Amino acid sequence: MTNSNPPAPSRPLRVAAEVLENAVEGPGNHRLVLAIPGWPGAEPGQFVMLSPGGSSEAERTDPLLPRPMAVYRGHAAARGGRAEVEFLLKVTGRGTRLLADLAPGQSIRLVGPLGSAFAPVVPGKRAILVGGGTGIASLYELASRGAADAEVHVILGARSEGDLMGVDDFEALEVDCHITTEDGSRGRKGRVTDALAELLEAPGPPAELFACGPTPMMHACAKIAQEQRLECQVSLENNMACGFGVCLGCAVPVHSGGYSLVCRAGPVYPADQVVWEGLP
Amino acid sequence: MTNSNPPAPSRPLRVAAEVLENAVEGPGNHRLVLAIPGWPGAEPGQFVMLSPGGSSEAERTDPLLPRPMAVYRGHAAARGGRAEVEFLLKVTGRGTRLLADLAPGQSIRLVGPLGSAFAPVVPGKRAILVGGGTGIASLYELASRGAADAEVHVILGARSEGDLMGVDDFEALEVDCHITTEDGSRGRKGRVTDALAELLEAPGPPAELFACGPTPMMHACAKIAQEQRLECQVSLENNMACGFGVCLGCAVPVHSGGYSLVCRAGPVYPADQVVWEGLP
Amino acid sequence: MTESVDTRVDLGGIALRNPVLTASGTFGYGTEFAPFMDLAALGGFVAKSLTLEPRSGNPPPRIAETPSGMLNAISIENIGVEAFLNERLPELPGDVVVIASCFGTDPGNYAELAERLSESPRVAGIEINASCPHVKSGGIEFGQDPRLLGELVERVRGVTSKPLLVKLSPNVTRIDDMARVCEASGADGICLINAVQAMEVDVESRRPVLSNVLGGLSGPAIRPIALRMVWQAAQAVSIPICGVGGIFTPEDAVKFMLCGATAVQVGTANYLNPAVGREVAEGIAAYAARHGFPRVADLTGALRLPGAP
Amino acid sequence: MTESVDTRVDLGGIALRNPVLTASGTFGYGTEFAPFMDLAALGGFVAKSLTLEPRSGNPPPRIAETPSGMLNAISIENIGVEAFLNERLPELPGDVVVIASCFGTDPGNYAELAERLSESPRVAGIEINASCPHVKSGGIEFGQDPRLLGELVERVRGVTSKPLLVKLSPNVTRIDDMARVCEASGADGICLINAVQAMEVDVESRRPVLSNVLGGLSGPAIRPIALRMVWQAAQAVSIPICGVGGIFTPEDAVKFMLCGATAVQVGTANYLNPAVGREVAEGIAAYAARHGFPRVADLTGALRLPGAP
Ligand SMILES: Cc1cc2nc3c(=O)[nH]c(=O)nc-3n(C[C@H](O)[C@H](O)[C@H](O)COP(=O)(O)OP(=O)(O)OC[C@H]3O[C@@H](n4cnc5c(N)ncnc54)[C@H](O)[C@@H]3O)c2cc1C
Ligand SMILES: Cc1cc2nc3c(=O)[nH]c(=O)nc-3n(C[C@H](O)[C@H](O)[C@H](O)COP(=O)(O)OP(=O)(O)OC[C@H]3O[C@@H](n4cnc5c(N)ncnc54)[C@H](O)[C@@H]3O)c2cc1C
Ligand SMILES: Cc1cc2nc3c(=O)[nH]c(=O)nc-3n(C[C@H](O)[C@H](O)[C@H](O)COP(=O)(O)O)c2cc1C
Ligand SMILES: Cc1cc2nc3c(=O)[nH]c(=O)nc-3n(C[C@H](O)[C@H](O)[C@H](O)COP(=O)(O)O)c2cc1C
Ligand code: FES
Ligand code: FES
Repeated sequence: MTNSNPPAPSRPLRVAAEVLENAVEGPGNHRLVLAIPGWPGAEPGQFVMLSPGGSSEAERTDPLLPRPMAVYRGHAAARGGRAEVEFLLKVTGRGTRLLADLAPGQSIRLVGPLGSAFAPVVPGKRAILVGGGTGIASLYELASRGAADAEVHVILGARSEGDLMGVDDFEALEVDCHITTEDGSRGRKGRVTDALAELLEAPGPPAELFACGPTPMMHACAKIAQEQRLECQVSLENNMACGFGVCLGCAVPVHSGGYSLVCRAGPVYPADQVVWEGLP
Repeated sequence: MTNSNPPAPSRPLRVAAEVLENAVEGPGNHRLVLAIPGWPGAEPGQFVMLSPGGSSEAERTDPLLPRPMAVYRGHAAARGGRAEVEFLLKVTGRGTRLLADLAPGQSIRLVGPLGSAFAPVVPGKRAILVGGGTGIASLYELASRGAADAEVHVILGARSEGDLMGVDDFEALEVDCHITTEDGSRGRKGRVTDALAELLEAPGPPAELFACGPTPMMHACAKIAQEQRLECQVSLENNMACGFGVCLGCAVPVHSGGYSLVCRAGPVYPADQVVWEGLP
Repeated sequence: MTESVDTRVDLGGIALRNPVLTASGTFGYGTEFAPFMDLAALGGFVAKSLTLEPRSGNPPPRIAETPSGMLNAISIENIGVEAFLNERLPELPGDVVVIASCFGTDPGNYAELAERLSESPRVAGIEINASCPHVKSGGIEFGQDPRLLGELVERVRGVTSKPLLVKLSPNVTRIDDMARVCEASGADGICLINAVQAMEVDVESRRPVLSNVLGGLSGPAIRPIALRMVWQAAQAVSIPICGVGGIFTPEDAVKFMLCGATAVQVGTANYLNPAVGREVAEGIAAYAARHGFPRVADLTGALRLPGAP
Repeated sequence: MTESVDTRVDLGGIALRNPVLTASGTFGYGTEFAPFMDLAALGGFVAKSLTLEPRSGNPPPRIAETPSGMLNAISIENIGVEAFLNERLPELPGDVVVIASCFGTDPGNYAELAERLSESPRVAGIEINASCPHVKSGGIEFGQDPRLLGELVERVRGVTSKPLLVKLSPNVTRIDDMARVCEASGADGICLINAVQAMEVDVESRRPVLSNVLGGLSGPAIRPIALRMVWQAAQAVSIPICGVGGIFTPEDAVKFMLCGATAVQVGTANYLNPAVGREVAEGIAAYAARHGFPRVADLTGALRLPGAP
């Protein structure tokens, strides 16, 4: 049960990016557009590390660590030969608060692209993409690129309508979109896994899963995939200090023995490689 | 040789102030206008402590300490019953950089008014006000209020033209203004003490001095006052952590024995009370 | 909801209306804070450390800023015990709980001070400062040598029946050993930590920024160190612990209580926000209410260790 | 101007082209940084601490953020000495100075490791990690007990003629005593400090944030503590000192050199800026040039004490 290999990762860079736009998208979500000099492009599922301080600002050492953010959408080189790259971020603490406060024209330190990518959708299969909360951001490029090759279904879920991200963008793609919220404020009331179970019951070509979201949700998707013997790739959201494999802070236990680094071997894993039991 | 007593200080408050304006004034100087709810007014020479973080921003603990800033100019209650208070600040490090970056509408934590005030000018005397660098900001209210009662001369000095603050405001008052810069880029080339010595040679009523600026400059003014047996009040710019007399961090040695707290007994002292030798 | 929470705690025989004290050296003699808050909103406060005679401290510069912290080398500048008893204590409202902090150069000084302070009914308890990180003799030596510390505590214990707290230095290899010595020598509680010995240099002048060269580091930077030491001390002794070090918010205080502290002291934060003590006290009660603890005292030691449910 | 400054230093027999190393555990095995900078721009680097056998470390969570700092409890996860020698070292360009760090549970382990490492001509020096703050046995015990430390250093000294550095723990009462023991036991230099033992709690779950409960605090928060310890150690010994702890900028590094360090190690800063080591090295040279020091080695100990001109 192995997927086709993910594409070879680009060499990451460390660079000061310029904020082009930073727009509020519903309560607590922001769409951040950066101009990144020398950006080599990213594969679906890859991420960058963003330093909340900004780089033009006087040096402040708190909060200290950069924050991992999925590359939501890349655009062809546009202004001044620099790539434009889009991020969707949810304000969950101090770091993301500061990222949300960045104004156009300010600059910010970035390292990336980092991590492994989703293996591409397999033509002829039903690709089911399941995104929960901030995990939604990791799936857009996959949905967008996959739509040409396969039947793509997307399930986007969050606690409440205001926590959803990027729904309009997904709906503008040629894919089948399902929305769930735990409080029923938008789409179907319930969890993404409820919608997933239903979708899997419908007749169609064999399904493969691509999931990104909080660990308990990834675990739930992995279980469904195991029960139904489906290929399933999950993308994990662990705490990270470096993002490029040297602090060893982002470890996750794997069946092949010991720990794997989510920032380097991951964030995307075949779901059956991860030892789910006891994960925080 | 005692001056008339300074007015009794107002009870300080701790409050979130709103930024009304924050305009660049020459390279590295900013004019910050705050709306302060419940502001009791300040006497010439008093200051506030401003917390660089802003209060709406996510809590950051670096830089940690609030910064002392002289009340430059108070306005009668204007918008919404809150007092408008003006500050002139020079960007010298991380804290002032963050203060300079505050945008209108943001809020900032403030404690004040704090410290002792200049004793008022004595009618019939020549009041000579000497301000160096950021010290200029402490003298405007004194010049403005004193102009009605006495012959007021103001000497404002800085390293270079761009470092001068508030010159136009002083020139708009009914006072005699002298400008010095060390590089001669504006006004007379040299130090404020050169201009002071010259002014003191000119005939006129007995002079009294009011000085604010870096410690070496205060020491130089104190020496001139002692030699010529003039009353002299100096305002000191020590490092401060609290501003209201509890950290004991701002101590300056005094002739009456031990140390005096610049934030509480000062920042204004009769020049002959301070033990100048060996001060950093 | 918050109103229904019982906020009272007992710190080694000192009855506090809530678990928040303000720390010695950061709250003056109390009256300095009257413009900013009702002092009775605090559990109480620890006054600036006192010596037998007034003391004038180190020459400037005495303070510096560091990442998320500050350095100080004040060196126990204080008005002396007599002025404290005769001039400052009477100015304080009767419902304010005052703990006096003692500093000396030998056990005899400390005992004499404690004896004098014990005569005042306004002194609710005595804190031995065995840990000032930047005074050349006294203080830290006691806090770093278990034998000296034991002698000191026993000596002071012998002269006072007031609740006796010992403030420990973090500049030791094993804080649990120091805590055990205090318990065995008759202390009613321990407070930790004092500032961490540290240093800062100005690269332009190439000089230490403090006239004293060494100073004490305080503020949020040291909070994780303080929390660790409180947890280690709580494993070692059964007398109550007062947690100190970098507490700025109610959540910070709750962390110390979960790790085993009965009460906390707020220090450096008072300089930034003179009403922080009250805000922390209110926030702890709100936390207790939100998490279903009928008494804030139930937070003490309520940490769930890995593997525990 | 900068070009004319001689940046070379000698760290206990290790010839470095500039005084900036990167710290063990923060620079992987070196190759991870190749996309971001020419590794030869550094004085050298200290590889992740090695054990005789590969080791897989603590379960997650292993890291947390604190004010101006981070906590970690990785527990010396590493590929083992053989994989290091056979797979990683050969990948590194020949002009990169590599220092190997050893970790063990008894002096025998350490000596065996050092012996094996000494066989490689690519290992420029050996650093004994006597100070890991969160491994349950080994490491920190050696760094906290002068007798054990002395035994350990003597034992390793006996098996290697490579330059031998000892990395000290800050979790001690007197760092000067530990420095003296290293000197007396034959170390060629000492590195300090390792992370400070610390703890963090999540108030919502009421659990320690690290699976290991205790962790090591690193980053700018600890810099003033590290600087103090380097200064105290420099007063105590005449072997060279490598300053570590919270160095993020060239000015930070200069502070350590002024206090007596011959070289420095940059740690946590690598995570935020993988090219920081090169930037610090360039900045030190620029500082030396600006302040009229023909050799950066002249910065070592150039602190002006109060009273001095
Ligand atoms: C590969 C990857 C891709 C991600 N993509 C996105 C995205 O596109 N959009 C988005 O909004 N969020 C994304 N996240 C989650 C995002 O990184 C966290 O929400 C963010 O780091 C929280 O920082 P904070 O300061 O706001 O919160 P705080 O809780 O204050 O952060 C405290 C500490 O915890 C860490 N932390 C807390 N939560 C997380 C988390 N879920 N994952 C990683 N570290 C955490 C932070 O790095 C920090 O060190 C992604 C995470 C990963 C690992
Ligand atoms: C009573 C008083 C009134 C003042 N009025 C004004 C004013 O009206 N306008 C103005 O521009 N400046 C004024 N200053 C000086 C101003 O407070 C400092 O320039 C400012 O604190 C520097 O902070 P920073 O973070 O930018 O610099 P940094 O050098 O990065 O600050 C580092 C530390 O040093 C302290 N510090 C550095 N320089 C000074 C200094 N000169 N005085 C006090 N603390 C210092 C800071 O508080 C901080 O803790 C006044 C100072 C005092 C004491
Ligand atoms: C300026 C200053 C002066 C202090 N003076 C004393 C003192 O006199 N006695 C004492 O026991 N602790 C003193 N301390 C230590 C504090 O009480 C407290 O233990 C330490 O600062 C850690 O707490 P914090 O991080 O909340 O400030 C002082 C701290 C500071 C910052
Ligand atoms: C995630 C992490 C892992 C570390 N691993 C090691 C190690 O394996 N061996 C070692 O001697 N020090 C290790 N350290 C300590 C660092 O080398 C350094 O001594 C410490 O972090 C202080 O420096 P800094 O503040 O610049 O990071 C580690 C530090 C961190 C943050
Ligand atoms: S985040 Fe540092 S190794 Fe993965
Ligand atoms: S600044 Fe704290 S006492 Fe003066």
